[in-house]
Amino acid sequence: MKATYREALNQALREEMRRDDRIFLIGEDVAYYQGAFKVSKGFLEEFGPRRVVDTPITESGFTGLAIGAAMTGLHPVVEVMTFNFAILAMDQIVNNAAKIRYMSGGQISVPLVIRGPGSSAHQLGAQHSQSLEAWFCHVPGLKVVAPATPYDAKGLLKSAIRDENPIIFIEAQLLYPTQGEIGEGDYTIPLGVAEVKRPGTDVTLIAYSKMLLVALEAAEKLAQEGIQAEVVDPRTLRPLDLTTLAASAKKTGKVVIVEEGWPVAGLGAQIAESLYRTVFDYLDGPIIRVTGRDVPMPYARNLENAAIPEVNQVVAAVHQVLYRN
Amino acid sequence: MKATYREALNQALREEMRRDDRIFLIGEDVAYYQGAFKVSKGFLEEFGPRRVVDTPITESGFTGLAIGAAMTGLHPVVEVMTFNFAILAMDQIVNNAAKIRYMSGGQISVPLVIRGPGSSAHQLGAQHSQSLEAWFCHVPGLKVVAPATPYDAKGLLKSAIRDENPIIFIEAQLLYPTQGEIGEGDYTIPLGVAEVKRPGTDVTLIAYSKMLLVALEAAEKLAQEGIQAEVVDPRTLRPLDLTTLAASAKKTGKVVIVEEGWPVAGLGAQIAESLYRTVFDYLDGPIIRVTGRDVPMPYARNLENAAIPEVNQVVAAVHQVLYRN
Amino acid sequence: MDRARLLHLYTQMLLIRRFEERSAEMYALGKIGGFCHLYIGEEAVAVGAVDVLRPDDYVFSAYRDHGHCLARGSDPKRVMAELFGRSGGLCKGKGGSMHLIDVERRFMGGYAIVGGHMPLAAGAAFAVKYRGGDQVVLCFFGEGAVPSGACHETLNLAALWGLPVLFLCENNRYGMGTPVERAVALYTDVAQSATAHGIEAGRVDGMDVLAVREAVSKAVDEIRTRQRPYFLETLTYRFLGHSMADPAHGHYRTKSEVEEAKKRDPLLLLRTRLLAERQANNEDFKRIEQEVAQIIREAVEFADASPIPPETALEEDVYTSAEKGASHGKEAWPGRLGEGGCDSDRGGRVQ
Amino acid sequence: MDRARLLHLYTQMLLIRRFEERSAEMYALGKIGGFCHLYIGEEAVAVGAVDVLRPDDYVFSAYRDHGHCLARGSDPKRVMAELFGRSGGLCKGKGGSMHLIDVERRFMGGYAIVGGHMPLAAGAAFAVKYRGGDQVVLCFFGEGAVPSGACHETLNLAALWGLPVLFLCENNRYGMGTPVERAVALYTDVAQSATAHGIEAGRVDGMDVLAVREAVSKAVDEIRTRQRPYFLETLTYRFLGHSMADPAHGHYRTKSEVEEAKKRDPLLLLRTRLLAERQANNEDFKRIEQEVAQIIREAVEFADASPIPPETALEEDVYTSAEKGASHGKEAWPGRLGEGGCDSDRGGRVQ
Ligand SMILES: Cc1ncc(C[n+]2csc(CCOP(=O)(O)OP(=O)(O)O)c2C)c(N)n1
Ligand SMILES: Cc1ncc(C[n+]2csc(CCOP(=O)(O)OP(=O)(O)O)c2C)c(N)n1
Ligand SMILES: [Mg+2]
Ligand SMILES: [Mg+2]
Repeated sequence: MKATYREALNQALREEMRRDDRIFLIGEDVAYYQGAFKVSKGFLEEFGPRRVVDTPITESGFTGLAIGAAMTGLHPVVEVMTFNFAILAMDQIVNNAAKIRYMSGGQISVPLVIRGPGSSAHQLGAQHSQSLEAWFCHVPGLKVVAPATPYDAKGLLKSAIRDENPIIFIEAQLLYPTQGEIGEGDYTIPLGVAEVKRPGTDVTLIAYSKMLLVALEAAEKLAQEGIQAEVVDPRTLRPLDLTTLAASAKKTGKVVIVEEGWPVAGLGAQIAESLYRTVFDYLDGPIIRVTGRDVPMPYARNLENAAIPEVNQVVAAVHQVLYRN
Repeated sequence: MKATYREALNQALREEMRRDDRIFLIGEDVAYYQGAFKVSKGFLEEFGPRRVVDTPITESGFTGLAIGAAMTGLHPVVEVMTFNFAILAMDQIVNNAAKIRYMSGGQISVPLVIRGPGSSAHQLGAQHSQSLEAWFCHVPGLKVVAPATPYDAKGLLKSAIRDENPIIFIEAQLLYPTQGEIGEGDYTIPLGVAEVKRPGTDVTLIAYSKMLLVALEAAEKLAQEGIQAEVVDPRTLRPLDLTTLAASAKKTGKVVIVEEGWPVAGLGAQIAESLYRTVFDYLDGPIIRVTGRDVPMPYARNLENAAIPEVNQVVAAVHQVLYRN
Repeated sequence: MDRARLLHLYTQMLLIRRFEERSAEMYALGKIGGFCHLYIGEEAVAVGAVDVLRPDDYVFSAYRDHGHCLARGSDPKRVMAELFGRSGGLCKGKGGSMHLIDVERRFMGGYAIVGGHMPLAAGAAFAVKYRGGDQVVLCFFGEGAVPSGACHETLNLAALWGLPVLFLCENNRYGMGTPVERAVALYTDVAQSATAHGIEAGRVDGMDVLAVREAVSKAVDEIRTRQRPYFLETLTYRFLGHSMADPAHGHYRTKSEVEEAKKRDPLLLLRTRLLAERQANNEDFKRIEQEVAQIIREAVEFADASPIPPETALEEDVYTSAEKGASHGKEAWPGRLGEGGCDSDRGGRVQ
Repeated sequence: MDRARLLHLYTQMLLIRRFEERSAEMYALGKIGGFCHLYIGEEAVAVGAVDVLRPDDYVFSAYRDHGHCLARGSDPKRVMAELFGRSGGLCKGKGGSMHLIDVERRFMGGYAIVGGHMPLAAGAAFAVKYRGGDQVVLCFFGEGAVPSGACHETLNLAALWGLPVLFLCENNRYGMGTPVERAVALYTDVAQSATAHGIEAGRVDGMDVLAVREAVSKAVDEIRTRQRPYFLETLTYRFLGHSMADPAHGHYRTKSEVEEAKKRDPLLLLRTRLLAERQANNEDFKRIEQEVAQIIREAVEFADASPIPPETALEEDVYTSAEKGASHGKEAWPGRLGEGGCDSDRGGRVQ
C-alpha cells in the first residue's frame, strides 16, 4: 500500500496507541488542531483528550512532565512542533531523560519518544531552520532516529515507541508529503540498523533524512555517467550501524557523506572519523563531506538554496573522490 | 609574575572593567558571594552592584537579558556558575546571541562573553559533569575558547572581552587553583591561534583545557622512552587554527587527540576529520582519540576516574599509533 | 486629541491593513515565502502603543511583526522588500517576515521563538538604566507566551531590578489553534502572571486605538518617571488564520465567532467615531485610502525591483571583525575552521 | 496526636540530624566526595511533610535530599553507602549525594538542576491521574527555584490540568549566597507565584514539625480528594553552609543571624514541648539518642564495608534492553557506535 510519510507516522502512532493504553501523545496543537503538520489527524476523535493532550507553549515544562510520566509507568510520545523548540527542553532531555536510568543505578527507565520535524523547510529563517542531530547524538542515554522514507518512518517509529529508552525521532517538514510503499499492517524496523538504499561499487554515499533523497538523485545522475554509487542510509543515528557503513566503505574505498546540518562538529564528522578509524587502509583518499553552509539559515530563497546541499554538489563531491589530483 | 588560573581570570576581567565602563559582570553569586569559585573576588568592592550583578537562578532570563544589553551597547560578561546550567540558556545563546547579527543583515552585533567552568570536577555526578564544547562549536555565530594555562586564560579572556562577537569561554574547576607564569600587565592572545606547548617530532598530541595537562604529563613519560611527542593546544576551539594543527600532523604523521567529553560527535571527531581531509597523505595510520567514556558521569570515585582520560591511556594511544600491528 | 493626530492614527492602521492584505496576495503569488503571520484585526494595538513612544525608545516584537514595524515608521518599501527576500530589505533579505529589524528606528525585531525575545527587551531596559537614560522599552508578545519560562524569568528580573519595560500582551484569544483557556490556567486574568512578580498591570480594549493609546501613554509615563516595569493586557483578535498556512477559522474557532469579532474592526470603530464626532468626513477617508494605496503600490514596485541578494551575502554578517583594543587575529586565516573558512566552503560547495 | 507518633517524629528528625553530622565528618575524611548539601536545621519540614504520605505516594526532591530520603524511610545504611560511592548504595554508587533515588519507597530523587525536577513531579501526578489513581506527589524545592522558568511552566501545567501535586517550598531565606530579597521580586510572598497560576497556597512555620505536619495533611487531603495542586511555603533555615564547601556564614549572612535562628532549632522546639506537656521525659530522649546513634554507627559500618563498584558497572544502566513487542536489535552489535560499543571503549581505554 502506498502512503505519505505523514500517513505512515500517523498509522504507526495510531496502531501503537490502540495496542497499549500507556501510550499518549502530548504537544502543542496535537489534539484539536490535529498537529501543526497534521501528523495526528483524527487522533482526538479516536483517543479523546485523555490520550491526545494539547499543551501551552512550555516545551521545558511539558517535556519534563512527559519524562516524569515515563518514569512512573506511562509511555509518552512528545510532539515538538519543530525541533527548534526542543532547544528549550534541552536540560530536561539531557540531564533528566538521558541520565535518570544511570543515576538511579538502573532503578528507573524513561520510555519516551520525542518526535517532530527537524532541519529546514522553505524560507523559515534562521530560528526555524536548523539540524541539531549532532547535539543529540553526543549524549549517552539517548537514541536518535531519522527516517527518510514512509516505510522506514512507520517501522522505526513503532520500534521507537516499543523501546524502553528515551528516543529522539527526527522527521522533516519537506518529507511529510512524500509518497512511498509501506506494505500492510504491523511491522517494525530495528533501531541501529542501516540500509543500503541503492547498491553500487564505485563510491559510497552516506545520507539520512531529507538528504537521502538528494543522494539518491545524485546516484541516478552518476549512473548516467557510468558511476555506480552505493547509497547507504544509517536511519538510526545513535546507535550508528558502523558495521554496514564500514562494509560499504571497504568495498568502494571512496566515501561522500551528505548532511544538511552545519559543518563544524556535525554528525558527518563523527561518521567520517569512525570510518577512517575502522577502514583507513581501504580508503583511496579523504572522505568528503557535503554539508549545509556554516551560517545561520538566511531567509532569501536564493541564499537558502545556496546554504543547503543539492544534487550537483554531491555529484561534484563524487567526482572529487573519484578523480583526485 | 606567577598566578593561579583563577587569579589570571580575575586580573583580566578586572583590568578590562577598569578600561571600559560598558563591561559588567552578571551571574549567580558573582557579587556578594564573590563568585561560586571566587573568580570575581573583590569585584563588588571595586566596581559596586551596578557593574557586578547577582542574579536569581534563571539562566535563560539573565543570559537573554545580557544579550539584549549587548545589542544596545553594553559589553556583558555572563558568568554561568557552571556550563551545565548554560543548557537552560541554550535557546538564548543559539537562537539569539549567535544569529541576531546575521538575521539583522549586520545591523546589530552581540559583544558578549559567557564564561564559567565546564567539564567535570571531583565526583559532582551526572548532572554536574559534562563537556559540551562540541555543541557550541557546532553553531555559526559563536566563538569558543578553552584556555588551559593561567597565561592563556588571561590573554584570551581579554581578547574575548574585546571581541564584538558572542564568545563561549570555557574554564575548568580543577584548573582554577593551578599555578603559572603570566608576566606583567596588559597583554592579549589572539583568538583562533593554537600553540605548540611542547615541541616534538614523533607524534602529535592535540589537547585543550584540562586535558592539556594530561597530554603534557604523557609527553613527559613518553620522553623517558625516547618518544618525542609534540603537544599542540588549539586554545580556541572555534574558529579552530587548523593551519597549526595540520603543520604538526604533517610533520609527525601520527596524531592522538585527547578530549574529556563524550566520544560520539565530540569535538575530537571534527578535529580528526579536518586533519584527515587536509593531511591525509601524510598520515601513517588512523588518528586515535582518547575521550571520556560514553556514559553519564558516575559519582563513585573509581568509576569517575575510569570515565575520564588519564595519562596512561594517552601513552597507550601513542604506542598504538607508533607501533601499528 | 487634535484632528491631525486622529487621522494619523487612522492612516497608520489603514497602512498596516492594506500592507497585510497585499502581503497575502504576494504570498499567494509565491513572492513571499516561509511562515507569514498577518496582523489584520490587531492594528489598533501596535498603532496606539507605538504612537506614544519617543524616537529613542526601543521596540521588541515576536514573529507577527509587520504591524509593529510599520507603526514604528519603517519604510514600507524596505519592509516589503524584506518579505520578498531582496537585498533592499531591512535586513538585506536575510531576516524575512518573522525577523524584521530596523535599528535606525530602534525597532529591535522580530523574533520567532515564543517568549524568547522577552529577556532581550529586559536587557535593553537594563542598558538604559545602566547608562542612566530615560528611554522606555516596549515589548509586544502574545498571550501564548505568558506561561513560558522565558516570560516569567523576565518579569521577575524586570521587577527585581526596576527595569523600564512595558510588557504589552496582545491577547487575541488564541495561540495558533489553542484558545487561552487551554493554555493559561488563570486565563480570566493573564496579568496575574505579572502581579505575581510585583508588577503593576492593567487591561484595555485592544480594538479601540484611542483607549490603547491612552493606557499606554499612562503606563509609559509611569515607567519613564518611576523606573519600573508595567504589564498591559490588550484584548484583541486576529481576523485571519494564524499564518498564511492556516485557514481563517479551522477546527478551533467558528466562522460566526470571527464574524462577530469583525464587527469591532479597529478601523471601523475609529472611522465611525470620527464621522460621528464630525472630525472627519468621507472625503478625508477617500483621500487617506488613496494615499495608502499609493504607498503600498510603491512598496511592491520597490520590492519587485530590488535585486535578490548576491551569493557573497551568504557568508557575510556571521561575525563582525570590528573590535576595540588591540588587533587579535580577526583577519580571515587560511584553514580557519568555523569562521566561514575552507571547511564551510568545502561543506557548502564542492568543485 | 498519640505519644508514639510524637516520639517517632522526634526520632526521625534526630536521625536526620545525626546522619548529617556524621556525613560532615565523613566528608572531612574524604569518604564522601563531590558537592554535599546538608539538611541540618530543616529537619521538621521533611519529617512533618513525609509523615503524612501513604507508601504509594511519590516524593521528589532537589540536591539537598538526604533528609527527604531518610524521612521517607530509606535504609540509612544504603544512603550512607551511596554517599560513599559504594555498590551497596541506593543507586549502586552511581548517583551520589545529590541523586539519592529509592524507587521501592517511591522516592524518585534527588536532582541537581535547580527547578529541573519540578516538571518530573508534575509528570508523576499526570500519570496518577491518567490511571485514575488517588496518589499524591510531594515535590520539595527551595525558594531559589521559585523564579525559574521550569517552576512557573510546571505550576501552570499542574493548575491547568488539575494535577495532584503538593509543591512544598523550603524557604530557608538563601539560595547559596543570595538572600530571597535579591532573587524573588515579591520575596515577601513567594506563594504569589502559585496563586498567579490559580493554585491555592499557604504558609507555615517550618521549624515546628507539628505545624508542618498539620498543614501538609490538610493540603494532601485536599489534593487527594479534589484532584488539584497546592503550594505550601515553609519558613525554615539552614544552620550550616550551602554545601560542605561553604562556611556556615560567609559574606552573605552574619554569625548572629545564624545563632538567632538556632534558637528555634526544630529538635529543640519539639523536645521542649514534649517535656512541658509531659509526653516524654529525659529518659525517653536518652533512649532515642542511643537508638539513633546505633543506626548511624551501623550505617557507617555498612558503607565502609560495602565494596566499591566494579569497573563493569561503568557502562551498565546507560540503556535498558528491556522492551515490549518484537525484538529489534537491542543486542550489543559489533561496531555499534554510541551504544557503549567499540567507539566508547576506544575512547575510554586504549590497549
Ligand atoms: C518556543 C516555541 N514553541 C512553539 C512555537 C510555534 N508557534 C509559533 S506561533 C505559536 C502560537 C503563539 O501564540 P501567541 O503567543 O498568542 O501569539 P499570536 O500568534 O496569537 O500572535 C506557536 C505555538 C514557537 N514559535 N516557539
Ligand atoms: C539551574 C541551576 N543553576 C545554578 C545551580 C547552582 N546552585 C546549586 S544550589 C543553588 C542555590 C539553590 O537555592 P535554593 O533553591 O533556595 O535551595 P537551598 O540550597 O536553599 O536548599 C544554586 C544556585 C544549579 N544547581 N542549577
Ligand atoms: Mg495569541
Ligand atoms: Mg534556599
